[in-house]
Amino acid sequence: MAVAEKALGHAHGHLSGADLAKPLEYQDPHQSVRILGFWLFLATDMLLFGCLFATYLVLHTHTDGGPTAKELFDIPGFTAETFILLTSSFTGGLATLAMRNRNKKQVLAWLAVTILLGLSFVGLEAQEFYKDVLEGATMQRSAFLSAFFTLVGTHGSHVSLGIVWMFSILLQVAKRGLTQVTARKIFIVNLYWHFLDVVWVFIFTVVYLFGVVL
Amino acid sequence: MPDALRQFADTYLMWQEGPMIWISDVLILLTSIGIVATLTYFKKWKWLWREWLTTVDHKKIGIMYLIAALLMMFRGGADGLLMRTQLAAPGMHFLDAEHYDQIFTTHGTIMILFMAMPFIFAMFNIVVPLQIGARDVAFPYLNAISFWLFFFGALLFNISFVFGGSPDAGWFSYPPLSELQFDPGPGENFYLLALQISGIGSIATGINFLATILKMRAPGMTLMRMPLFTWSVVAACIVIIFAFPALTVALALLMLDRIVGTHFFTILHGGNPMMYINLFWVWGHPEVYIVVLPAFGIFSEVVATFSRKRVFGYSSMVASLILISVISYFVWAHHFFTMGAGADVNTFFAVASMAVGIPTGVKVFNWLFTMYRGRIRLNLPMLWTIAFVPCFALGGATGIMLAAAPADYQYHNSYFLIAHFHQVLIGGVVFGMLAGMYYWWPKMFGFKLDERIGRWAFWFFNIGFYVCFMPQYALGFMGMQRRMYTYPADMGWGTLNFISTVGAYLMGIGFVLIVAQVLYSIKYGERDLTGDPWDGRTLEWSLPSPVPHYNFAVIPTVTDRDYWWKLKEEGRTDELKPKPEDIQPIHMPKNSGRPFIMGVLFFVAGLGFVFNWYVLAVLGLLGVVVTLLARSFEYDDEYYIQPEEVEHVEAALGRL
Amino acid sequence: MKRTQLPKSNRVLALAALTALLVSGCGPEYLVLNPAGPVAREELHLIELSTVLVLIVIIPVLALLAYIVWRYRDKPDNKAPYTPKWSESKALEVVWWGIPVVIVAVLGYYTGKSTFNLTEPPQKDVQPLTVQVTSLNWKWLFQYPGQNVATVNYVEIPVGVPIQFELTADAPMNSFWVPELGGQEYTMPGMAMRLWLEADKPGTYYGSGANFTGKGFAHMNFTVKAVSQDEFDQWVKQIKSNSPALTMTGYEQLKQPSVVGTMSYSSYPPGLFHDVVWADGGRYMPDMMNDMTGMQGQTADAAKPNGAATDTAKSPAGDTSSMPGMQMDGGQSAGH
Amino acid sequence: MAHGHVELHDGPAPAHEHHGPGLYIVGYIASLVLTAIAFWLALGHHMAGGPLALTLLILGALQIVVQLFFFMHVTEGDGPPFHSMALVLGLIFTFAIALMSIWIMSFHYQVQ
Repeated sequence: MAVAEKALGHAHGHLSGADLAKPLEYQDPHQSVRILGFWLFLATDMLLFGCLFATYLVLHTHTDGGPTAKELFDIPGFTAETFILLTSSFTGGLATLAMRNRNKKQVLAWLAVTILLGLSFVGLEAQEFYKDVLEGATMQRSAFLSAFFTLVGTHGSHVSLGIVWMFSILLQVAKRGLTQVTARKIFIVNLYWHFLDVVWVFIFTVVYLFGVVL
Repeated sequence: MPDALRQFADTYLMWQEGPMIWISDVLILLTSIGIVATLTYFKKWKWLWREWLTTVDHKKIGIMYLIAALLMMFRGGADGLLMRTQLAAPGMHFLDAEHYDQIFTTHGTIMILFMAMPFIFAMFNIVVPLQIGARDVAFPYLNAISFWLFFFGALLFNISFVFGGSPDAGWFSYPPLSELQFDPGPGENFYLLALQISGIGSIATGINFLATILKMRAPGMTLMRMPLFTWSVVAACIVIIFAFPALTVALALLMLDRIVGTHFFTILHGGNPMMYINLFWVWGHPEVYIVVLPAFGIFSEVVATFSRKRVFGYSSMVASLILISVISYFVWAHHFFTMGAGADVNTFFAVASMAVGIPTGVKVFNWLFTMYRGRIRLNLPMLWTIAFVPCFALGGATGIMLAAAPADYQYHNSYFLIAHFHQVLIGGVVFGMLAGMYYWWPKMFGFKLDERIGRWAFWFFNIGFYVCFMPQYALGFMGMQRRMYTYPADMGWGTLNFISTVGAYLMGIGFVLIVAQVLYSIKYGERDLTGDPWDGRTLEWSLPSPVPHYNFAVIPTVTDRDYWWKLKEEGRTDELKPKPEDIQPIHMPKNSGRPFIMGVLFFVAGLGFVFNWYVLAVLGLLGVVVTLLARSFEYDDEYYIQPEEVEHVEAALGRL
Repeated sequence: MKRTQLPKSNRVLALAALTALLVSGCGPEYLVLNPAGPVAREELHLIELSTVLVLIVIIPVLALLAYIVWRYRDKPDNKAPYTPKWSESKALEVVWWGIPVVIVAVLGYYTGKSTFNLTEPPQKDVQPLTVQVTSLNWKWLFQYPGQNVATVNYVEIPVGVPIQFELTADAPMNSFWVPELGGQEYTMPGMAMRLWLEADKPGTYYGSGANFTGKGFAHMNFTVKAVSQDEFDQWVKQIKSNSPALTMTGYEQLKQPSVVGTMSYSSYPPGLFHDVVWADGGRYMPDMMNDMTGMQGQTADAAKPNGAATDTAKSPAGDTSSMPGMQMDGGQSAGH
Repeated sequence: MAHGHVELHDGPAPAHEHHGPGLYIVGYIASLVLTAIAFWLALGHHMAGGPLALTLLILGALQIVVQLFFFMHVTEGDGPPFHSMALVLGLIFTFAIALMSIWIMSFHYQVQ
């Protein structure tokens, strides 16, 4: 449901004008209502992941004689993924900071770094999945694997979508500079990115660490 | 070639199913040709595209939702009548088991997802911005996307009837029955994809209206000055936002099972069907409140207006709305008390379910005391509201009875349950939406619906309701379980079933009369020139009927609850008429064809997944991504209505 | 209508009588209202209690509604008071927040009590009988582990003996419901659910599958015949002597979707019920399987292939819910 | 003009302050440290199963706090903090659904 933030166009001429004391993305009330809308979307997305987590927790022992979490998970792999994503959340934050400091060059640079980190995260994850599949651990093998691939894959596809989206915003900033509109977009895409980082924290905790240890 | 054609007809058009399908195919073809021909003959294509398909105006989107809801009520009602006909006597051969199974599945799905949901969204759209003094919703473009996702989801669901086959595993589609192993046809895929697509639209609507109400109220309209309908929308949106993701997940996982071959809910390889049931009702129970809360809001508006009195216990009303929306999350397991969860689980969910009855009961008393010492006018909206009270009270009472878990072991899956939820959903939602439709009809179209035909419809529908559903409580006690397409003669169920069928037909007549009433009133209905035909209390009645495109020429500053009523009382209504010097350029969103196109693309992708035509599915999804990106790069999407134009419109309405 | 002219007290009486009629059962065809056993009776008590409690609210609401609409209708000559601004009354609101809270508390208390009660056998001092129920498309298979006989679409039970039904499905989930004996419980693949029922008078009771399972669903009825202990023993003996055995092949055939009449079997493959549950997901429910078989540590290992865990299964003597034949190889032998 | 707000100036605000990356660096270090602790506890077998799971979940919750306050600027906003309310409610429901699903699906059926 990545359409929420795309919703432009509104009709509320009565909202009061710019408030320059606020951060750039909040100055125009037409933009700040979108930020609220996006927070609401994040709440729904959180519930979505909550349901996937619940499913995973219910099914994680249902291995049907196939590979178990212990056998499957590769500690260096998910450790690397974790630190890459944490770092990308930080660089995304720096892009927001640069936006607030009206530094277009830095915004572009940090967005680019974040995108690259995101790409390497997705690359590592794809590699991990590919390796699993080669070992016969496919989605179709057992309920545990269905739930594992769906939960982690949903996060991965969120990240992939985020990369495409962030890239489109990078182009827009490059073309139009820092305006109240692009500032709002930078802020929102980073909210999304930080949110995905939080989801990953729970994935590495509940799926990987629990899986390897418990 | 004829061979290929025949195979196509057999596989997708279900040609072997017999005359019922043939007739339907032909009728649908003729209707489609008729619509196309009419539009072409009157040269209305451009009008249709410009005024409706590309609109982002909340009022027009609301009207489209309303039309869709009424059409779906017709389809769902026809399904209901077919079922009741089959059950009129033991051992009937009107429908066979397969058809009956499909029909009760589509009846339930359509009534909940494609009738009740668009009906409440119609009311959201038509009323909320006007009530809070806004010019549109927070995200008009997203609003159009929501509508078209709903529309094409509904279309996808409905074409399954003549193309590929209808779903037949019940409206909640429990696995493993709905898994490939037991249900290989495309029907279940239709169900999953259609609900998924329209569900995305529903989440977006929830976000949209919550943001609208939180952020776009007119100056001075504090939260505790909001009309109760708006409050009920807040409560409903909270539930939508937090409940729909569970449906998304349940449907997605079942879809993965059916299309990709995973094992979430299969019998073998570690799947657990009970998890689907759990997830489905995490959404399913709050869904009931999603559709009934707005009805509560409508009743609150109608009761106050037609009793000419302030609503009683406003703060209690608000508190109970919010309480209901929160408690409704913690009751879902009462749909499967008999699934073997521990006694602790059952007790918790039983008590929580009963607890929802408390704020609901409070609302009933507050409505009664709003009428108390008022002056009650029995116009159509009020008639439906008054009819709602006993109906819903009984439905709520049987709901409390069902919540007692051990007793539920006897009611579950029986006709007692059927009678109960029809009573709350028809008595609550349908009565509420009809009351709302009659109430705001003049605001939408500028004329009232005819009272005389409306009363006939009211009595047919109401009496029909009791005749239809009261016997079903008794049938439940007789041990008749739901979803049997036929029943033996020796159980003594025949008489009551026959009575119930008669009632269903009476309700059918009621519906036909409503349609007749609309058609009659378009020509002869009383025109509303004042904009305030019912002597209303809230802001929307300060506007002319129908409302101009931009809603408010000048945004009012609200100082009171029931602000419009207060102004009328103090003779200050002129304050809300625009003065030329106050009129500023009005900032409005441009129309866009992209939401419609996005709906089409989702439809294409859905169809691709239904029949495992993956090229089509991927193309559809790519199209969706491209339209989203195109949207992201769009900056020039708004325009200004200049003051001269506003003055011109207002002058023509006699308001300057 | 003459009826509405009755004095008020008479109307109340009439209403009470009507309620009593509804609650106490109108005729024998009202199965739920004519319980034939302690479980159904306890559930009926709860139904009666909840009916009375909700009536405490419903009756005043209906009466108030009628009175208010009549009294305050908008007529030019209506002299009833009109207070358009009166909209608050703390006292009144406390009343209608308070009363439902009390009602819910009372009903909630009894609901909880019954819920916990019904997880225990209706009588503790009588040795219970176990019947294992498997819902198939579209028929019911009953196995008597104590007697080693099986039936299809009918079940005989002794009167006055608590029956522990163990429920599962080897097909889409259904629901096992005998209204006169007690409420239903789902039969679900991969689970062995328990339901206590007891008949305290002889008779033939209607039983049905209450949860939709597809085309043949409407024909999934069965009968429960409650007879005296002697007659029951007689019946078992008779089946043992003149019915065929259910073999594994026979079970596979029975599993195929079809609607059939009643059948009896003199024996069935040992461990059939357990193996069906185990294979359909029961291995992931260690608690449930442990209870059922008394096995420890076997079922916890979810990775075991089908049936392997039954190799070393122990069946403690005297545990009526255990299945004779568990010691044998996992259901591969085809009866006698 | 990008958005049609003639009255608004999108360029650098006249008197905006320059913010340093201090908070972000603190947040980043905090998230790294929390993660490192989680990995160390889990992979080093320093705790038993139950307490370990609980500790890891608490560390996860702290990570939410870090992201929200250091990166997502949850305290800022326009008008009343509706987004925080939505977030809190959402968190409650998320955990309620996940935990109660597990509770229900554990099927501790108590028939004797």
